[in-house]
Amino acid sequence: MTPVSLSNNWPLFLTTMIVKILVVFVVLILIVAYATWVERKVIGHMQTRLGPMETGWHGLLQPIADGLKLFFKEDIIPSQASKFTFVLAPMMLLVPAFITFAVVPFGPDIEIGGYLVTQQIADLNVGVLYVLAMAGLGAYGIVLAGWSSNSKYSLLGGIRSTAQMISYELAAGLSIVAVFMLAETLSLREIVMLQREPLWGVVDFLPNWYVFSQPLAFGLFVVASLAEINRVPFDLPEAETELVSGFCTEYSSMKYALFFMAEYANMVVISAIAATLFLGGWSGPFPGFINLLIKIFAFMFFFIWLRATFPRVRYDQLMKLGWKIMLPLGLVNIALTAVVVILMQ
Amino acid sequence: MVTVYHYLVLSAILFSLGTLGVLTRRNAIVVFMCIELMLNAVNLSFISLSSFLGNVDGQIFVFFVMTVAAAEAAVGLALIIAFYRNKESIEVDEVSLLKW
Amino acid sequence: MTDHLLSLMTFFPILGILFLLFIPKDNEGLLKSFTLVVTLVVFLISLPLAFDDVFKNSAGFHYTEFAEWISVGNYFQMNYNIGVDGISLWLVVLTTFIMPITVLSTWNAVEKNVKGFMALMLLLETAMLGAFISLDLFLFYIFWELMLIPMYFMIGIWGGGRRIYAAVKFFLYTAVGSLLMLVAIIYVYYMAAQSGVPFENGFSITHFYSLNIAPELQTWLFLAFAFSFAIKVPMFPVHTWLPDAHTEAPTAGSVILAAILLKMGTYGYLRFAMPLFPDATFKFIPFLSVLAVIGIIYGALVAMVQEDVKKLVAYSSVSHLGFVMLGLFAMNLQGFSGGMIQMINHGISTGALFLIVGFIYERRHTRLIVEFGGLAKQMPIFATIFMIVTLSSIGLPGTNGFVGEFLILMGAFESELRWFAVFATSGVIFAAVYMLWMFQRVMFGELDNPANQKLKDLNAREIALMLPLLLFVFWIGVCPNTFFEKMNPALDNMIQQIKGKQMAQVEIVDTTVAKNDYLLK
Amino acid sequence: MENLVQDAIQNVNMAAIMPSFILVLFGMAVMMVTVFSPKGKTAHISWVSIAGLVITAFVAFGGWNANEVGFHGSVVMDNFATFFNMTFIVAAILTILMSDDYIQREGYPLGEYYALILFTTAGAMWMASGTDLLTIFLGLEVLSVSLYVLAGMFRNQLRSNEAGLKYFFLGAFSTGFLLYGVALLFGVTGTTNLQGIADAFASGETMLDNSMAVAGMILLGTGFLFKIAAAPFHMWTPDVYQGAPTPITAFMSAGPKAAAFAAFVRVFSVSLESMQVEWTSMLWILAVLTMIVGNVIAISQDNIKRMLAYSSIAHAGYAMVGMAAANEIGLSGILFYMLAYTFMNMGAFAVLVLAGKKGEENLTLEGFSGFGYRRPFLGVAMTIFLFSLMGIPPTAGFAGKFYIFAGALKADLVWLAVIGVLNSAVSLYYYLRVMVYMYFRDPSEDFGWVKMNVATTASIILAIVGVLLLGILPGPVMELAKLSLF
Amino acid sequence: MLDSYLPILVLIGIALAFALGCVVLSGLVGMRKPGKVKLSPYECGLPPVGTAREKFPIKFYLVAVAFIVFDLEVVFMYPWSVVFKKLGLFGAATMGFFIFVLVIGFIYDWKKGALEWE
Repeated sequence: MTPVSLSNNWPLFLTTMIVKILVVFVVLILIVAYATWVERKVIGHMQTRLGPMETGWHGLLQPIADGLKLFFKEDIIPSQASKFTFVLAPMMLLVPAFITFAVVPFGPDIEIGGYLVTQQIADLNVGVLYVLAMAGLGAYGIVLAGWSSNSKYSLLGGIRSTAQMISYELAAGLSIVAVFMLAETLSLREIVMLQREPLWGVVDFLPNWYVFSQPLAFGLFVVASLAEINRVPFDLPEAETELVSGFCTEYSSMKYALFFMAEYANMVVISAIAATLFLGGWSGPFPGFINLLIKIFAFMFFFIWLRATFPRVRYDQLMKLGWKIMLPLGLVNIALTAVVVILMQ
Repeated sequence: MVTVYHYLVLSAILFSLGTLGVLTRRNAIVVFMCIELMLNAVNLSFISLSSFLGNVDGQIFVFFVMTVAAAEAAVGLALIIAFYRNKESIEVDEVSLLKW
Repeated sequence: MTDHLLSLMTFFPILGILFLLFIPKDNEGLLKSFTLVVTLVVFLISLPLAFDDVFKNSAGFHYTEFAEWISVGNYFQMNYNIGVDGISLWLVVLTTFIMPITVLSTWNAVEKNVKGFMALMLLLETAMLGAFISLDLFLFYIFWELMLIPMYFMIGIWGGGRRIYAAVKFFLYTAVGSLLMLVAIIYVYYMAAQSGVPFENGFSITHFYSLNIAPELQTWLFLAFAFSFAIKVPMFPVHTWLPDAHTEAPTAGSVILAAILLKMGTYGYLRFAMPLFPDATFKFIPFLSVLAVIGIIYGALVAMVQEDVKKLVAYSSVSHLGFVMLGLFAMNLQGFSGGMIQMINHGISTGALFLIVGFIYERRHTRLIVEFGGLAKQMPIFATIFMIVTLSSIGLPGTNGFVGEFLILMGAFESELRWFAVFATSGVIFAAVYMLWMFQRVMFGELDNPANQKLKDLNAREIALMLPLLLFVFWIGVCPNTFFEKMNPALDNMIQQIKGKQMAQVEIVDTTVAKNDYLLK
Repeated sequence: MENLVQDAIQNVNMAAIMPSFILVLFGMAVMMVTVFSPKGKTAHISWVSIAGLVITAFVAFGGWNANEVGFHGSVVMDNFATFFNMTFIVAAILTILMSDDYIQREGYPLGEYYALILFTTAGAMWMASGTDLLTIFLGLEVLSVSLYVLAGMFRNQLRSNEAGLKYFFLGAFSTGFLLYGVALLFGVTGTTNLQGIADAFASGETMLDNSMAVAGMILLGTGFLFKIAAAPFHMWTPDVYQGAPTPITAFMSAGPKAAAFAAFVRVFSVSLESMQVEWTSMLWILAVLTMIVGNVIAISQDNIKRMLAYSSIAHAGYAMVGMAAANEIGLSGILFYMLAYTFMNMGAFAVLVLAGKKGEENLTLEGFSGFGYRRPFLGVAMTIFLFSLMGIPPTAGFAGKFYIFAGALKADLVWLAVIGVLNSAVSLYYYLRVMVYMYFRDPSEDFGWVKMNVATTASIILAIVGVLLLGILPGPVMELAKLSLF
Repeated sequence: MLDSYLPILVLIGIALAFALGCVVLSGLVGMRKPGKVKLSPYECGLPPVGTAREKFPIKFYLVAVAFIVFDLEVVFMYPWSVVFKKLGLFGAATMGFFIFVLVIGFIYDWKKGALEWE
């Protein structure tokens, strides 16, 4: 018998949904927590240090310790800060980061008791638009944080990062248009499906990952997303040395922790998206989600590596790159894709 | 069940709120946001109508309305800023060099 | 030549303006003499009309020209449709005749911006001639409005102390009236179209004459026309712009105003208002005649108490025009021809009076009667001329004024207006009183005012420009037939038309009512 | 899907939008020229724009009797559109001619200025040729948004800022109403195509109840009335007109107003035919109101620019008379009137451009004392334009008014016509006042007038020619206007 | 419809709950000894000068405007990109002109120096 969609059976639908969500959420938080640890270790070793060693074996409990410490710290809200937005800001940053994950497929559809269960929290037909929307929301968190805490550093940091985010959001948005021109869909699930076929339908020893057909788009997307989540080398908003960590100068205790989490969550998310759009998502030798995790970790390692390697760019360089190089490149890429596709037909 | 009329009533309410805002508020930015509210109320009714009539013209219209709204936003903010730079205020009451 | 005579005559001044523009503005002598030449040429062109005997025995229009002007599909069509008959003939000639004289009179009067003044004079001449000769209501309206512009500037720029007030008042009064007339014109046009007047005839009045319009409609349309013309005449309640305009305008301006522009009003009644809407005319004759008589007496009385000679003359023309109107409302040949001839008389004698006032004003820069006295000794020629003109304006037998007023009163007595005539006659007496009193105060008595003692008498130019006027004073006075024989056929025909149509109306009124109800909706 | 594409391809028909298309291309070209040419040089840019307009004029005139329908019947290039296109082009050319020296003098030599004028014109063309509420809306917005900027062009003049800001706020506000009306009509008829709407009403197969249609009509009308500055939606006009740069004021009073009328006429007489009784009676009242408001308030103005602003309200009122008549003569009368008004009003503003001095001073009546003697040519020109605005023959203004009122009388709106002429009688007063100052007052002390310059003078001469030609020989153009009805 | 968006709603709920939870709880258990100096904004240890809510360079605003416009153009590209292959050459040409206009605007921005910093 052919499997039927879950939506005909609400109780089951709800249960599976809750399960999926909880699993994803917990995994995400774990990754985020240990990403911090990994980062410190990796950078440590790259700088021939050891990194955290005290708490637990090789400082394995370090994240927990940090978390607890921050948890019990005094929560300072500066006078003349506008309280509501001040409290709201970190959540505005964190929540989008988490929920973006909802549209990322982490495995093939499986059949449970005759019902079709998608390994994806929500399969939106406009998944990518959803992703972009969430990414856009992130900007609010930062600008609000910067504005509300009534400190010059915060304000400057906030505004800077907003300008930076929107600039690169543009580049990112443009770069992936090319992908959809090939995939003819906005649903991440279908995009993954399409990437499982042989490359261009002919080369059968390679999967049809879009990184092969759209290298330029891939590069643009990765760089743009790096800038969008303010990672090194684009981490000007929280530039410790010049802006005393920008928009989160005035934050302390758990709120500060939220910003921190958000940054790493964002890393995970864009790794996942990049993997899904360009590297065939969950497709690969192992069971679905393992492939995805591997790709995500690879990306994360790459980001950490960058941080250890690159100096911070100047702001004018940053904007120049975003507007004068990546935007035109994105347009050119679209034009090229169009031409090629037309010629192929 | 939610019918098209509910949407229309909602958009009518939003539209009237926007109109009221334009007529009563004094802060240029707020007035401007009220205008945007009016436009989006219209968009709402467009979308609900086009799904009710089952033809996409309405949604296409919304596309253009959004674009136009963005263009207006850009121009409008530019004007407001130019005014602010000369006047150090964005109260529309201050827009009074010429008899209003 | 003759078939485009009227066009040539009408637009020659415009041609003159084009040349005028190239004359340096400081060379005043040349400007003035050039304008004089132009106006004289126009006069010469118009002479064939005066000597053409065709008018003696035909009432129709002659020298007609017709050209399609504006034609918009089945919406409306205006034609360049001109011609003269016995009625307009003499007014045209009067115009061309007065213009050179006025130009001559400006020799010393106008100093500033001569170029502009002369251009306006010529423009004005074109407008006036055009208004007299146009047989297409729309064309007439164009010229009618066009007359305002130069007059407005003449008064406003070259006028006296309160010139701005006078100019604006003049413009507003006349324009308001004519705007209402415009609506009426268009409305009549549509009715003509409804009742099957062929489209390509446009606004031709000859076709409009034959319209049968429901009386109640006529009332409104007639009022629109009559109001506009009444302002121009001017009739009693709406005359107030005239004294201001006259007193403030420069001499040339007042002469033209008195001699020709005012005739536009009376001419309008005769040519348009009355024949187009006979029923309404007859309905309003009593009312309008009352106004006319009031005009006569009121004008005379006010004239009597004037300190200012020019004002006096101005009010006297209110009174005189009252006579003309009365003659027209008499609705019989005597009345009509009297009215017509009186128009010309008034043109000549009042024009002459304004010129005379101009002379002494140029010499003394005042017009107050008290300032003068005993001028007769100082300037005998002036005195004689002034005397003659005064008498003609009073209507002494042997002068032109007598013929006109006599015929008018006769006509009025014969018509049902005889009681009005009785009152009107008093106007004649008043006229004698105020004119002679004024004359006596100015010319006789002893020459006490030192300023008057070194007044120079008229010079050659001034005499030259007065003589033609005097000539006509006596010509019309002695053998008016020269004029009557050419105007009477047309007038007679006009009367028949009005009366006859009014009779006809009575029968067909019920049929027309239906049609016009449709028109009214 | 494929056949959809084929369908789309067949329905493109660029010929239907060619004039505006060329104009937009030129606009972009001007932008490029601007950024690639040295700062502060705009003369050559203005000539490029004029060249563009002239070419467009030829192309547009090719559209006469072409009746090109394009883009699934959402754009049509018929005589109606062509006639209005010509009006817009005339307006734009006059504006550009009178602009260059002016913006140099006021210290804003910006090439964008010309690009924006071209875009505005293109928008106006879309409004005139749009047969779908969507295209009309797009045209309206292209036009308005460019105009907002133009009105606020002089960044550091508070007056200009305010003008821009007010125009923007009220413009956007009115757009809201317009859109809401469109939405309701869409809801009722299920289409935004004008003909489609008409058919839906005719066949009576309307989705929602008709009260909504009436509401939609009123809202739509409100939107348009805002744009044509009809009372009671005229409040923005005087301020914006006074504050905006003079050439732009001239342009606003001619081009966009004509465009708004074009769309107004097309929408109401094509798609809302079935409700003609309602909207004509509404327009009757509004026309009277507009004429009275415009004329009466204009009397009390002593800034000529502001006075002309109110007078333009009044003139909108006259044109609405033609609309209220809603018969052939009245509607084609609007076309003719708009062209005539373009000539006379822009001419008057062109004179103002040369009359004022830097910073727009001495546009007051006092400043005009003896103007006619100091600047004889300008004085005569101004006189001609004022007489035309009054409606005194033989000028374009008279011909236009005649046409309009003839329409009103044809429709037996006698009283409307009478009120109309009485209004123009009132208007005589304030126009005469200008002349009184120009000629009857002695020259006041020298104001350091702006020097004459070729381009502006050319625009004035053009306007004079137009006014007199349309006044003395209006026949042919009237015929064209007649043929321009759909 | 619902079954694709309900999960997201739930997820949002959970994420919010988590974030709020962290903040609130830590607020409860965390010590608090507020002091004037402690609550004053940080300016390298010196007493803060003036307000922080002051004007900032117009540049950022320019970027924002440019973003609004370009982002909307991108919005137009998404629907197009999905059906691009079906539209074929026609669609490509159309979008080609679209992008051409966009590029004109971009060049204009560039030459006008809206994208310059420092």
